[in-house]
Amino acid sequence: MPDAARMSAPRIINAAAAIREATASAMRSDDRVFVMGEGATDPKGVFGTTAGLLEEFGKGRVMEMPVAENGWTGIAIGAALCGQRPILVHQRVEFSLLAMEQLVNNAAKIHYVSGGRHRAPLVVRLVVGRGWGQGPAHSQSLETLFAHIPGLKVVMPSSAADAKGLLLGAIEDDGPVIMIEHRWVHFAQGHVDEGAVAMPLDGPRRLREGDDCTVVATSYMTLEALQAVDALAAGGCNVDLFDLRVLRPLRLDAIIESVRRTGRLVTVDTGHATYGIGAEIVARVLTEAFGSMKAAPCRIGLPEHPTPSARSLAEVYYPRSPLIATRIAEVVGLPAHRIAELAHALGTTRDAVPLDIPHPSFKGPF
Amino acid sequence: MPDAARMSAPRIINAAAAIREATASAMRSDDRVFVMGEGATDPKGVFGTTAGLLEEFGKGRVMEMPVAENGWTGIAIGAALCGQRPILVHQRVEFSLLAMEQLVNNAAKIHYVSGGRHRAPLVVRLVVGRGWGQGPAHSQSLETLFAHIPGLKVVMPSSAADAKGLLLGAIEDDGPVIMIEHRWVHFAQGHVDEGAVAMPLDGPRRLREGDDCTVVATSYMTLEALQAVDALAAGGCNVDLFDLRVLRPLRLDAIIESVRRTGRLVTVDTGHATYGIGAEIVARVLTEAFGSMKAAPCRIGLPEHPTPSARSLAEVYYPRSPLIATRIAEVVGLPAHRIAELAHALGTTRDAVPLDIPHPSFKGPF
Amino acid sequence: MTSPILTSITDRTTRLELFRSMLRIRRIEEEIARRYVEQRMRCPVHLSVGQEGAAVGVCSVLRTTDPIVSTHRCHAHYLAKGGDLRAMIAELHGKATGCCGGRGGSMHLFDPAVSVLASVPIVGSNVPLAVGAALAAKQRGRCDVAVAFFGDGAFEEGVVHEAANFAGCHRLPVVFVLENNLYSVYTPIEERQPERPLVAFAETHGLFAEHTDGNDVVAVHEAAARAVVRARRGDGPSLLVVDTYRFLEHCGAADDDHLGYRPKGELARWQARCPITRLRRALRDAGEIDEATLDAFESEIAAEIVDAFVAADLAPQPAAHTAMESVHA
Amino acid sequence: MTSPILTSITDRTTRLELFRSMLRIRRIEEEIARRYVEQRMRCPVHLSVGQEGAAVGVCSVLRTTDPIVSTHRCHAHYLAKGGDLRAMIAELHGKATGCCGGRGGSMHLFDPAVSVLASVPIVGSNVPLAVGAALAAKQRGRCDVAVAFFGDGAFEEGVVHEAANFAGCHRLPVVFVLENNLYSVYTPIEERQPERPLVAFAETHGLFAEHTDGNDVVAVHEAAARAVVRARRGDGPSLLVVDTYRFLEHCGAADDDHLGYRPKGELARWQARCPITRLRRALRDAGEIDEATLDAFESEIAAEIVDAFVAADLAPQPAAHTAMESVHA
Ligand SMILES: Cc1ncc(C[n+]2csc(CCOP(=O)(O)OP(=O)(O)O)c2C)c(N)n1
Ligand SMILES: Cc1ncc(C[n+]2csc(CCOP(=O)(O)OP(=O)(O)O)c2C)c(N)n1
Ligand SMILES: [Mg+2]
Ligand SMILES: [Mg+2]
Repeated sequence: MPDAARMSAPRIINAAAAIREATASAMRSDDRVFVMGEGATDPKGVFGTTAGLLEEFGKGRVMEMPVAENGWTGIAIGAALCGQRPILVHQRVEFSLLAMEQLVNNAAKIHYVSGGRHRAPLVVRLVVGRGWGQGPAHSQSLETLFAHIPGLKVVMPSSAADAKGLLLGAIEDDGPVIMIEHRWVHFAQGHVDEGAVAMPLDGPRRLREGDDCTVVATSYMTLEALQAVDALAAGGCNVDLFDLRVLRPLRLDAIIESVRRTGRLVTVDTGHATYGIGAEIVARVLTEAFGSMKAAPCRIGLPEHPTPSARSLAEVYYPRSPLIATRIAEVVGLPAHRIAELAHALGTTRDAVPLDIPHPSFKGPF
Repeated sequence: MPDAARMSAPRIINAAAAIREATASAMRSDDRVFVMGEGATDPKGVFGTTAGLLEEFGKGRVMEMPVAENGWTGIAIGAALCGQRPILVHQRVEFSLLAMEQLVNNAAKIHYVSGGRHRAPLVVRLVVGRGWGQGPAHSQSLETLFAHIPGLKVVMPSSAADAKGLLLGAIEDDGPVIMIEHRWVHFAQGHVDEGAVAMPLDGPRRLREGDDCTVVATSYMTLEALQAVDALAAGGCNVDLFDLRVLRPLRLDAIIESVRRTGRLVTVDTGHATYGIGAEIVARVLTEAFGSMKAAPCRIGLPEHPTPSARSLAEVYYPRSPLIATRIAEVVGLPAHRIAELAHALGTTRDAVPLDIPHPSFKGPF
Repeated sequence: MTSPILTSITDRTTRLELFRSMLRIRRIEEEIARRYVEQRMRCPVHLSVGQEGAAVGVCSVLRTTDPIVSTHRCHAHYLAKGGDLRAMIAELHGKATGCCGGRGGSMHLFDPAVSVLASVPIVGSNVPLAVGAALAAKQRGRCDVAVAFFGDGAFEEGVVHEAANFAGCHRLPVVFVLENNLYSVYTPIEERQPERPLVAFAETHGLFAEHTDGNDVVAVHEAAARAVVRARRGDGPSLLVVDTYRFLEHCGAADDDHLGYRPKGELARWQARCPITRLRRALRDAGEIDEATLDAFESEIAAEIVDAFVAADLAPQPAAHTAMESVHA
Repeated sequence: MTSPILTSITDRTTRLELFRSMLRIRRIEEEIARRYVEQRMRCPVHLSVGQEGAAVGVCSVLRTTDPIVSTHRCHAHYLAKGGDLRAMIAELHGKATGCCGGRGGSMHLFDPAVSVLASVPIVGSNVPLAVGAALAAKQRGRCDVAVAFFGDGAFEEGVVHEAANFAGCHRLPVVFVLENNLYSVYTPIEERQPERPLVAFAETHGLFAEHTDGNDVVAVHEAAARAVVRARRGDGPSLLVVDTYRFLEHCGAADDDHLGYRPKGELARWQARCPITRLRRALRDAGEIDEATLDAFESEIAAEIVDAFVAADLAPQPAAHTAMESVHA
């Protein structure tokens, strides 16, 4: 780890603050970096992630956008082609659906089609909404739509440190990077170095070690998976837990090596299961580690219907740690009564907090 | 098969004509059905698929559209909510990227969010371009983007009969159906009943029977796979070949049952491999038929880069029957020399025709 | 901006009805605001307090069969068009008796019975739906007029231009109602758009144009009447620009003047032009309404509100197992 | 539509340069058309034959450093801006020496050396790129003026309105050049848009407006000069509506009058107004050009064309193994 980082005092901040910090330091060190977004300069500052930037850098570099996502995405791409390094932020993934054409046809391909002569260095931050009954059009986790497109890079942080490091890595990258931020990850507290250390966009991180099963999680589901995995560990079942972090380019070497050892695979992501992130992980890992598999893999994702607003429906919509623990235990082959105990114990703590907000004190913005 | 169909004389037509025929018959039997598209009424009639409709049904039901895909998709949805049954056609998949927001948020979800009271019966026809150096923005096969969305149905015909039957099924469906037509499938000749018999949108069809390996293909790649499979059969290797046909809702029972028998799986689709259609097939089939697998599965799709225009680059971009035969043979475990012979024999015939047009006589439109 | 609030065109009965309808919407949203802090309505709400004149003025000239589409800020439109109050309050509570069975929350209100076709939380996304409804009406030979409500932020979305171009080209029976409340969330219009008259949009897309004071419900009513008559007559679509102002926070139920995004005094100036107070005063001055009638209005409305909230409280939540239903029609 | 083709503002040298540049583009595209049937240029081509006045008139007032973005119909813009001919012809042949190394084909022409920033085959998709280039110029303190070329079809895309609104709001140095050739593929503009002046778009988005006869290159040159001066001065963006006409088929190199989508005689009428013939006649009449000069132009251009095609023929195809390169920067 570079000195800047090692020397800096340990601090606990949340991912939203870490994103703000990464943005500010990148803007200080490179005056080509600027922020575009609806609400980028407003009193809420995109969930605090752009708070204070206007005061420090001014309207010229923290730009309020009209409600015209496709247009200002194309404008960002044009500016990037001319050497600028825009950071775009959308308060919901859904709003970026309007900008798909610009992102998929122009941003993702212009470097390739120009034989490597054009560069489109831009970062597109997308926030996945969850909870408070915000319903079907403010809660989609559509990372598959971006991860499927060659030419884009796609990252999903699950911790404050990764939120800062991956964003800095994305800003340094000379091509388009989509960073998908789960709204509930914004509240994830963690140690974050004061120094500005860009992380390479190069794959998953192992969070727990174990030989009984390999679990691959993304974004907020990594936090649910951690609860599950730690509960299992307490029960003597040890899991190799990976946070995928980088969806494209997809580096699965460490995960494949792990599955060769554990012979078992469970994926847990924030999107719909069918044609989702877990499908690619399972398909590739089972192809590469075919001979080592001891049990059928298991994918955990959202059911195949839109997000309902009503709490009574949302409760069964989002998988939580007790379910994750149960599935892992099933794949590992623990006896049914052990599984039931585990899930129950976990459930009493997990479901004690309200299920439609990240934590009891939460009062929005959503 | 209903009488209307059985009684009708056997005829050989291509898929483009079959689509035209399905559209015309649906418009005759239901005056709520109408066509919207850029070029729907022009001299080329969307590759012939809307030719003559204007003359028969008039401007009120065959509507020329402005170049405003998101707008007229929303207009179609509004009309559908009011009881009309629009058929939308885009001459390239890429143009529909502009309409993603309307399709993903409104069309796909309004039935669900209204508790089943709203209906959005519309068909969106998307054409996948290929060949003649049309390059990166006119050749994408982005079915994954639609197949991942609950609330949409997605079909991909590979034959003239399916093009007609699935389109009729899509038009009869009370919800949004995306029909993705590979431009080269438009040229697929086949027997098509004169009767208007809607096919249920209910899953794959077995095209060849065999116990050595299960192959699942989509759209145009089904035709390449057929060549490969028949060549293998001549060589004594018998393949269970399925045309997937319906990507969502995804019914894999027959394929899973087949893999339980063959223990082997190869997928061949028209899109990029990573996070592609094959990933879901492999993930789900290997989960369900885990115990029966005899060999690692294999996915064949496009490489992870945009479509280059130059012929010398496009040649290596698109997988063809010799490669498919090779991969299947490898999965089955044929000896290397047998595989080489097979691939060579197939190559000489397959690569005798130009590689950037569907057949030698082809002169566009592209 | 100071059109005579009482005109000869509109008769007293209409004026009283306009007043009652605005008052009713105001009281309903005040009750939502009062109870929102209890956190039993667990979904985002976007209140129209201050903007009732636009919704009521426009809907007052529509037939039950005329379809309207609304936005994230849909309460007033839904109610002004005659949407069922119980179904709305139940929906805000995520109950099975809600207009969406609890699946949509406050941003998806609709009521087929009175042709509230849909409310759409994605900005601008609802506008083409209204044009589609107008197209369907024309294709089916119905004489419906469709109305699209949208804000000054939606005005920036390309899809709104695409929809207007299509309506203008095909002369469809649709009225585009632009409620300019000067803000998109916290961002004032001058930071998002060039300085020019909003009605210029109409010429670009071949629409007729009307520009009125949205806090003068009678003026809105009359401008809307002209637009709707033109549309029903087959003369084509209109743009109706309505100047108004949001009193409460963008999302949620609280005051937000302390955030400082509104210029000092702006809120107070607009509150002084409250569409309800203005009409009440005018009606009083003209002797067209007495305290008894006012009290009657208030108590009827109050009763209706209590009933709706009680019903919502008593209503069941949608059963978990139903979450999978109605994905495909 | 009949502005005096020779004016006092433009001097003879400029007029000859305008003429030579149009003639050169015409001859190059004629050669492409002649050879296209040989099927060695295996990519779709969209020729500008008949529309050279717009490209040449506008680019004649730009600096090498002023970025332009073009469309699927980009040959004329690329050449008028000074794009490398050899790199273009090689690209059409899918050769490694093409401006995209053969990866793009005829719809992706660009040339950083002369600030042809990009050509984009998705209609309207190029327009915001120009606005972004103008934004970058402003942010970097450069005095570049960006130009977006687009057609009457692109004019219907919402993204063009979104881009114009942004440019108008931030007073960016960009010129929107709308080449109205009356068709989107085979569909005439009146089937796609309401009847109204196209320049109305300018007022909606706070742009200055110019409307000129695109087949009078001098008129285009002078209108563009006014727009570019305003932009460079910091006065803000302009819309330049240029009326012109496409002589050949939409995609491909053949005549297509037999298809019958053009009203009888329309093509002939516009051919009679060919921008090149008109200027040649005017120059002759004014005694500003003699046969010797004309022949010199023709032979220089002919030589250049032969050279480019020979070079393209001799150039290598991109090696198959390079297909995977440069996916990520
Ligand atoms: C496409 C899209 N972009 C952004 C948002 C976030 N958003 C929700 S409401 C709103 C403000 C829209 O302003 P306006 O159209 O004027 O309506 P108002 O809230 O003033 O009634 C925004 C930007 C959204 N819902 N959809
Ligand atoms: C978004 C999109 N929709 C449709 C097309 C198909 N298309 C290619 S060129 C063209 C015509 C565009 O007309 P115009 O903008 O007037 O340009 P012109 O061809 O007349 O130069 C169309 C519709 C496309 N390339 N992109
Ligand atoms: Mg507003
Ligand atoms: Mg045109």
